[in-house]
Amino acid sequence: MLQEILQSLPQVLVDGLTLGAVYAVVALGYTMVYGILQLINFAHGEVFMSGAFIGTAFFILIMGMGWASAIPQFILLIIVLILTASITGLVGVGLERVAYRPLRNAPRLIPLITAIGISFILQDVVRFIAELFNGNYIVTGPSLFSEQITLKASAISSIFYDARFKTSFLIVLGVAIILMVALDYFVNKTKWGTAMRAVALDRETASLMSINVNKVISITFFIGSALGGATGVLFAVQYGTIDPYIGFILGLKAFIAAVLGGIGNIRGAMVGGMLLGLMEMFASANLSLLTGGVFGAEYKDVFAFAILILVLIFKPEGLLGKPTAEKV
Amino acid sequence: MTILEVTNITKQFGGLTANKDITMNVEEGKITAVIGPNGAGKTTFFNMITGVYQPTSGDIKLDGKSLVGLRPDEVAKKGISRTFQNIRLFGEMSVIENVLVGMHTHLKTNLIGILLNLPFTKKEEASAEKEAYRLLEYFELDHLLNEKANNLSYGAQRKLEIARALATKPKLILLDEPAAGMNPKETKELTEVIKRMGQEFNVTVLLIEHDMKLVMEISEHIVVLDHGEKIAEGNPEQIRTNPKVIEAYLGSAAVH
Amino acid sequence: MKGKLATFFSNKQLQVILYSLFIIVTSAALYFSQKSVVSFLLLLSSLLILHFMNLKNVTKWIVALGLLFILIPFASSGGPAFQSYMEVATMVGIYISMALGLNIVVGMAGLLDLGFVAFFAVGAYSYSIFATSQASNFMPFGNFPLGGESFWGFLIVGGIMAAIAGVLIGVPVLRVKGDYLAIVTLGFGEIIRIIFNNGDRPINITNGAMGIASVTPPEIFGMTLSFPNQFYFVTLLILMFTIFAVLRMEHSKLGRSWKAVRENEIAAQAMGIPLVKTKLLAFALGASFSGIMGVVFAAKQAFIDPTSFTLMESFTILVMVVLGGMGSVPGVILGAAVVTILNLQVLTELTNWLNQLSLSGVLTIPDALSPAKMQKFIFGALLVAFALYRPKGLIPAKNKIFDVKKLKDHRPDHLNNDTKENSIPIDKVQV
Amino acid sequence: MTVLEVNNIETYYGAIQALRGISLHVDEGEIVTLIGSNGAGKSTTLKSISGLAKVKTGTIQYKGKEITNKPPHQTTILGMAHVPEGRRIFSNLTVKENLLMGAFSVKGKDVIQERMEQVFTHFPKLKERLNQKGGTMSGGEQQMLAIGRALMMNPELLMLDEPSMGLAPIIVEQIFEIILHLNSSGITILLVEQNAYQALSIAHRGYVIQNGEIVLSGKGSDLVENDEIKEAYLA
Amino acid sequence: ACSSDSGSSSSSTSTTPTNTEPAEGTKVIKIATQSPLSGGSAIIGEAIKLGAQMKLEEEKAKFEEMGYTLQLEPYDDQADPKKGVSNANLIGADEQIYGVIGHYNSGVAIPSSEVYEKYNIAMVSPANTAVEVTERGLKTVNRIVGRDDFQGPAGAEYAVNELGAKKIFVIQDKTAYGTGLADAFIAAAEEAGAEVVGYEGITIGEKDFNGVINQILNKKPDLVFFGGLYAEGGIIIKQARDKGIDVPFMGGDGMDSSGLVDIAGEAVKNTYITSVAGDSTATDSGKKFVEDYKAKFNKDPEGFSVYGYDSMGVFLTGLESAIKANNGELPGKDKVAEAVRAVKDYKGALTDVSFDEKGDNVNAKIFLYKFEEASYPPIQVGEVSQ
Ligand SMILES: Nc1ncnc2c1ncn2[C@@H]1O[C@H](COP(=O)(O)OP(=O)(O)OP(=O)(O)O)[C@@H](O)[C@H]1O
Ligand SMILES: Nc1ncnc2c1ncn2[C@@H]1O[C@H](COP(=O)(O)OP(=O)(O)OP(=O)(O)O)[C@@H](O)[C@H]1O
Ligand SMILES: CC(C)C[C@H](N)C(=O)O
Ligand SMILES: [Mg+2]
Ligand SMILES: [Mg+2]
Repeated sequence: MLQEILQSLPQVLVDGLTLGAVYAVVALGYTMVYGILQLINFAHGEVFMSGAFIGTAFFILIMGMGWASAIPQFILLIIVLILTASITGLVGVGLERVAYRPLRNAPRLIPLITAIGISFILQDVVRFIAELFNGNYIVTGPSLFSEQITLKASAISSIFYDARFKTSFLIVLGVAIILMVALDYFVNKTKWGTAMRAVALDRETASLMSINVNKVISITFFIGSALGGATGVLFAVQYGTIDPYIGFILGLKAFIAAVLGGIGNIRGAMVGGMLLGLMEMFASANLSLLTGGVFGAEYKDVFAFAILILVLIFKPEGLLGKPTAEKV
Repeated sequence: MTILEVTNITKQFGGLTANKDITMNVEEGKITAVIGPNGAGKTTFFNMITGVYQPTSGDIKLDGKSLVGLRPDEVAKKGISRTFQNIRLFGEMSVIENVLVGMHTHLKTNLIGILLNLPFTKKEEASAEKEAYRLLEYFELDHLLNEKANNLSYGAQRKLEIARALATKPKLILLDEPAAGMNPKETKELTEVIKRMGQEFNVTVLLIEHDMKLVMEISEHIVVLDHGEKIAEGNPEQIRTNPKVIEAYLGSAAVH
Repeated sequence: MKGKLATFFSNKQLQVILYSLFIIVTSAALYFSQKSVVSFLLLLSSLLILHFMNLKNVTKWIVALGLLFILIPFASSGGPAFQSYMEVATMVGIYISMALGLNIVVGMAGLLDLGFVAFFAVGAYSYSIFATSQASNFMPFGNFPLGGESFWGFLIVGGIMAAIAGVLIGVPVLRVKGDYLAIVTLGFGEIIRIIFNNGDRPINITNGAMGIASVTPPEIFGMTLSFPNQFYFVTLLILMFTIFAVLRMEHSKLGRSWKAVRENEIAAQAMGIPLVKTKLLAFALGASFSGIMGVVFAAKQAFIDPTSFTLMESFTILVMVVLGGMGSVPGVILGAAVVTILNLQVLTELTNWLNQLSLSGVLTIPDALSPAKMQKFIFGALLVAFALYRPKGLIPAKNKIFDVKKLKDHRPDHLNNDTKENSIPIDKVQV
Repeated sequence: MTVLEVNNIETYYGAIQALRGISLHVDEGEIVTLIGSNGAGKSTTLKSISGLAKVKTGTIQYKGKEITNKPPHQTTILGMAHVPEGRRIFSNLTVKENLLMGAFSVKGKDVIQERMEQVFTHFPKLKERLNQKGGTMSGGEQQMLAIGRALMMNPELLMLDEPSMGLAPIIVEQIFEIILHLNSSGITILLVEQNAYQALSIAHRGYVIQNGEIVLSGKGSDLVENDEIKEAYLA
Repeated sequence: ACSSDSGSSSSSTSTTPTNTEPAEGTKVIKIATQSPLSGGSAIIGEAIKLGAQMKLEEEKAKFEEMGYTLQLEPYDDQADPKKGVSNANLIGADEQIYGVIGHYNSGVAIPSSEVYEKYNIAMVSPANTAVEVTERGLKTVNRIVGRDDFQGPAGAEYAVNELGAKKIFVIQDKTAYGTGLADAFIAAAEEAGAEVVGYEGITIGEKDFNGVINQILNKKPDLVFFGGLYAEGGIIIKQARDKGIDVPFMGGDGMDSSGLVDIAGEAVKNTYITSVAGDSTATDSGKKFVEDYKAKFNKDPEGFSVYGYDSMGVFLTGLESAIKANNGELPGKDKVAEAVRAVKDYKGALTDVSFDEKGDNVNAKIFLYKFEEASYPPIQVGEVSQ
C-alpha cells in the first residue's frame, strides 16, 4: 500500500501544486480585502470566473487575428494577463463602490448579502454574454502551452513513477509565485502597502495621517481583483474549460485556504492554498487505498475540512496567523 | 480578616515576565490599591485573580479556597466581580439590561421555566428588574435605563460598569482605573461613591488607579508594582514617601 | 401636509377601520379571483401592517392567529390556485422557523454559522430513514417503514437529533471565533452533507445520492396528510410554537446571556456567564427548530436527497436572517417570508409573465436573455437593492423598553419613604 | 495671527447633538486648552476640526482657508495634526512604520529622515525601539509615539486629545514638559485635557465646554483661579 | 404589474374564467416544461424546452382548428428538488395546464411527480432514466427514454463482449443519476466476467480530477466508465489523455452532448457512450427535425432536443385523443393523463413510443456510439432493444 502511494507521489505533488497555486492566488484576493475591511468578499470567486472568461475571450480574439499567430505564446499570455487583470481590477473597484462602500458602517454581515447578490448577477451576466456570442456558456479556449513534459522522478529513486505535466503547469506555478512575491513585497515594503496595513488596523487614525482611506481601499480591491482575474486566465490556460459556475466552488476553496493559512496574512494565503491543493490531490488519489475502499475520493473534501477544523481547533488563528489575543 | 490571599504568583507571556513572584493579601472591608508605572503588570494581576489568565505559578485564595484553574465565570460565581481598564459593556444592549446580566448568577430559572413562563420565573424576573433599577438610581443612571450602553458618555459608561459589577453581589470587587478620563471634580465624586459603596454593599474593594489624589484619599493599603515585581507595600503615607516609588512612579507628584 | 396625514393615520379608530377594510378587500379579491398572486401577497402583508399598528399585543396576536388559521386559508381556497398558495405558505413557514433557529445562533449569540442546513438535513433524514424501508438495512428489529402516525413522534425525535448534532458540532467548534467559526461550521455542514450523500456504503443507511423516495405521509385520526393545505396547518402550529418559544427566550435570562456573549465575551464571562454552555445551548436550540422542520419537509416532499441540503441553502437561510435584521424576531420572520416568496412564487410568476410576453412577440428578446432564466439574476439584484436600502435589516432589532413606572410603582411601601433597605440602598449619591 | 478659527459649529452623531454652536480661535504660537466634563464635546470639537466628524452648521478656517467638512486627509495635509484620544497607534506596525505613516504625504527620503531625527530629539526612547511593534509598548511609550508620529507631518498646529489619560504620574509630568517644549520650538497647540489643573497651568488661554457649548473662556492663569471652574472641574 | 393572470397574459382575448365556456375565440390549453434553465446543466434543460416548444408550435394550427390554443409555459427547476416541487404546485394550481414535459434530473422528477399525481397532470419525461421514476407506480408519470437498469447493462455488455474489457475502472459523479447508472453498469459488467478495479466518486462542478486519474494510472484498467454528465466527463477524458491514459472511455446518456466534444477536444476519440437518445439524423424525420431546429433557433440541437420534441408529440397525441373521445370537448386532467398513458405506437421524429403499465416506453432503445473524430454527433456502433 505504502509503495503504491509512494509511486504516484511525484505526480500527486505536481497536480497538487497546480491546483494549490490557483487556490493560493485566489486566496490572496480574499485575504487582502479581509485584512483591510474585515469583510469576506464572497463575490471574489465570481471576479475570478469573470477573469477566466475575459482572458479566454482575449485569447480567442487575438488568435483569431491572422497576424497575431506570429506572437510567441508567452508574450501573448503576458498581454492577456495584463489586459484581463486591469479589467477585473476595475470590476473589483466598481464592486466595492456599489456594493460595499455604502455599507461600511452597516452591521458586519450585511455586505454578505450584497456579495451574494453580486455573485448571482455576475454569474448570469457572464452566462448571458457567453451564450450570446458562443451559443453555449461552457467555453473551451484555445489550447496553449500543452507540450508534455516528463519529470524523471524514477531517476531519483526507483520507488517513484515518472510524473507528467504540461508546460502550462510551469507557467501557472511560475506566474503564481511571481505574483505572490510581488504582492508580499508591495504590502510589506512599500509606502502604499504600509498604508494599506495602517488602514486595516485603524481607518480613522490612518486618515489623520493624510492617507486617503477610500483610495487605499480602492487600490486594495483593484489589486485583489486583478489577482483574481489573472488567476482566472491561468486557470483557463491550465484546465481549458470554463463555465460561469467555476467561481463558487473554487472561490469557496480559496477562502478556506485563506482561513487555513490565517486570514489577513498574505504568506498564510499562499501556504494555505498550496496545502489545500496538495491535501485534496493526495486524498482523492489515496483515500481508497488507505481505507481499503471504504471511503473513496468522494470524501476528499471531508478529509480537507477535517484537517482544516483540526488546525483551527489547535491554532484558532490559522497556520501563519498571529493570535489576536485581545488585551483585557 | 484576609479575604484574598495571593502567594508567589508569576505570569509569563512567552519571554516576558509580566508578574513576578507577587505575594499580597487583601483585608476584608478595606480598600486596597495597586499602583505602578504603565506596563508594570497591574492589569495582568487582576486578570489572574479573575481567571482570565492562569498564573504560571503561585496560588490565589478567596476565603481560603484556591481560585487557580477556575474559569472567569466560575470565579465570578465565587464572589469576585470586576470592571475593565478599556470599558467592556454590552454595547448594543440597554443600560438596564447590562445590569440585569450582572444579576444572572442569582437567577434560578431554567429553560422550562422560561418556555412555559412559569410564575416563579415571572416573579424572579420582575424582582430582578426592580433591583436593577435601584442600582441605576444609586449611580444616577436611572433616567438612561432604556438607552443603549454604547450611546452613553464615557463617564456614564464607567459608572454603569461599576453598577453591573455590583449587580453580581460580589464579596470582592476589582476596579481597573475607574477614574481614567474623568476630570478632577468627577474623580472626587467617584471617590465618594467608592468609599460608600464598600460599606453599603458590604464589598471589599481592590483598585488600580493612576490618579494619586484618589488613591491616597481612599486606600487603606497600597501595593506598588514595577516591572512585574512588588516594590513596596504600605499605607498611603509610607508609599508617598518611599523613594523607590517616587523614582519609579510618582515623580514630583509626590509633592502634591 | 405630511404631518396632517400622520395624525390622520395615527387615529386609532380610523386605523382599525382602514385595516379591516384592507383585509376584507384583499381576501375578497383573493377568494373570487382565479389566481391572483397580488391579492395573496397583499393579504399576507396585512400581517406586516398589523405588526406596525398601534394596538395592544394581545389584540395583535388574536388578529394574527385569526388571519393565519382562518382567513388566509379560507380566502385562498376560492380558486384553483388554493394548493399552490398553501404550498408557498408552507415553505414560508418552514423557512421562517429555520431562520428563527439560525437567528438564535447568529443574531442573538453572535456565532456566524454557515452550515446551518445540516440540522435541517438531520431532521429530514431522521424521519425519512424510518418512514421508509431504508431503516431495515441496519436495524435488526422493528418493522419498517413506520406508519404515518409516527410522524408526530418524529417531530420531537428530529428536533432532538438535530440538537444533538448541534452540540456535537459545537463542542469542538467553540474554540474558534468570528469568521473562522463561519468556515468551520461551513466545513461541518459540508461534511454532514457528503456523509449523507455517501451513506449508502458500506451499510446503506441514507441511500446515498439516490435519495429516499416514497416517504410515508403523516397520518392523524386515520386521515393521511398529503396536500399542501394540510401541511400548512401542521407547519403553522409548529411555527407558532417556535415563535412563542423564541419570544419567551429573547427577553429572558437566556436571551440576555446570548446577547451578552455576543456583545463582549470577556465581560459576559466576568459576569458569571459560562461561555461554552451558553453557546452550546444556542447551537442546540437553534438546531432543534431546524430539525423539527426537516421532519415536516421530508414528509411534505415525500422524497429527499442531499441536493436539498447544499451550502447555498445555508447561505439562503443566513440571507433571510441578515436581510430581515439580525437578532430581530419580526425582522427575521419578514426576511424569511420575503426571500421564500420571492424565490418560489414571485420570481417564477414574473419570469413566466415576461416569457409569455416574449413568446407572444410583445417583447423581442434574444434567446440568451430569455426571461425564463433570469430568476437568479433578478434575485441577486433585489438582494443588493434591499441591503443598500435598509442596511440595518428590514426591521432592525430593538431592545425591550422597560417601563419606569412598573419598576418603581410596585416597590414595597416601606421602601418608598426613604428607609434604608439592607440589600441595596436606594438613596442617591451625588456622582 | 489666527491659525484656527471655529465659528459656531454644530455637530451630530446620528440624532444626538454633540456640539451646540462652538466658536473658538487659536493664535499662532499659543497653547490653548479645552476643558470640560465627560461627554461635553471636547473630542468632538477636535474631530470636527480635523474632519473626522461632519459638521452640520458653522464654519472652520485654518490659516484663512475654509476647511469645513473637508476629509481628514485633506485637512491634515495643510499642516494641522490631530493626535486622537486613546493614542490609537497602529499596533501591528513597527515604531518606524508608524512614524513613516505620519510622513505619508511627505515627499523625499532625506526630508523624512531629517524629520525622524527631529522626533528622536524629543523622544530618544523611540530611537531605541524602532523595530518594536507599536502595540507591545507601554502606555507612556505609546503616547510618545503618537505625538512623534504627528510631528512627522511637521505641523504648525498640533491638536492633542487627552494625552495624559491613563498614564503614570511621572509620565504625565514628562508629557506636559514635552508639550511646553514643542510649543517653545514654534508649534501652536490645541490641547484637550481632563487634567484641567495642569492643562490650565501651561496654557495661554482656555475654553470651558459644557453640553456642547462654550460656557467660559479666558487666560489660563485666570481660569485656574476662577471659582466656578474650581467648583465644577477642579474640586 | 404581475397581476392575477400572470401566466396567461397573452390570452387577453379570453379573459373569462376557464371553467365556463369561452364566449368566443378559443380555449387555452397550456403545457408546461420543467427543466433547469439556469445553473450547471442549463444547456440541456434549455434544449428540452426548445424541442418541446418547437413541437408545440408545429401542432398549434391543428389544435386551433379544434378550437384550442396551445401555449407553452416554461419553468426553471434549477435542478433543485425544492424548486421543482414548488413549481409543480404552481403548475398544479393552474387550471389550464394539462401536461408537463420534464424533468432533466431524476432527483427533481421524483418529488415533483408526486405533486403532478395529486393533480392528475400527465408528465412525459424526455430524459429521466432513474429506475425510481416510474417504479413508484404513479399513473401520471411516463417517460420515453430507457431506464438505467437497461442502459447500464447495455453498456457493460458492449464493453466486456465487444471491447474485451477485463479490468474496468468506474467513476461516478455522486448524483442520483450517476450513482444509479454506475451501479447498474457494475452489476452487469461483473456478471459478464469483468473485474472492477476501482470505484471512485468525484464532485460535480469541479475542474480538476487529477487525483482520481492518478488512481487510474496506478490501476492500469483497460476501460474507464464514467457515470455522470458531459461537463465533468469531458474534463476527465481530457485530463486522463494528458496523462497518457489511452484506453477507451465509456459513459451514459449524460455525456450525450456536443459539449463533450467542445470540452475534451481531440481527447474525446476512443470514447464510447450509451445513450437513450438515438442519432437524430438516422431517420428522415430526424433529419428534418435537425434542420428545422437549426433554422428556428440558430444553433445545433443537443441529444435531448429531439426528446423534448417527441415528448411533446406524445403528450399532444394523448391530448388529442382525449379530446376526441370526449366529443371535441376538453375532458378533465385525469382523462388526459389516462389518454397519454394509453398512447401506443406513436411515431416520433426519433423514437417510437408505446407506454407499458408503468409508463415506461416499450420501444425505448439504447444506442451505442463511438467518437472516432472530435465531432458531434458520434458514430452509432450499436443499438439494443428491450
Ligand atoms: N496577553 C498578553 N500577551 C502578551 N503580553 C501581555 C499580555 N497582556 C499583557 N502583556 C504585557 O504584560 C505587561 C504588563 O501589562 P499590564 O497590562 O498588566 O500593565 P499595567 O500595569 O496594567 O499597565 P497600565 O497602567 O498601562 O494599564 C506589558 O508589557 C504588556 O505588554
Ligand atoms: N460615535 C458616537 N456616537 C454617538 N454619540 C457619540 C459618539 N461619540 C460621542 N458621542 C456623544 O457626543 C457627546 C460628546 O462626546 P465627546 O466624545 O466629544 O465628549 P468629550 O468631551 O470628549 O468627553 P470625554 O472626556 O469623555 O472624552 C457625548 O454625549 C457622547 O455620548
Ligand atoms: C443526466 C441526464 C441525461 C438525466 C438523467 N438521465 C436523469 O435521469 O437524471
Ligand atoms: Mg492596566
Ligand atoms: Mg474625549
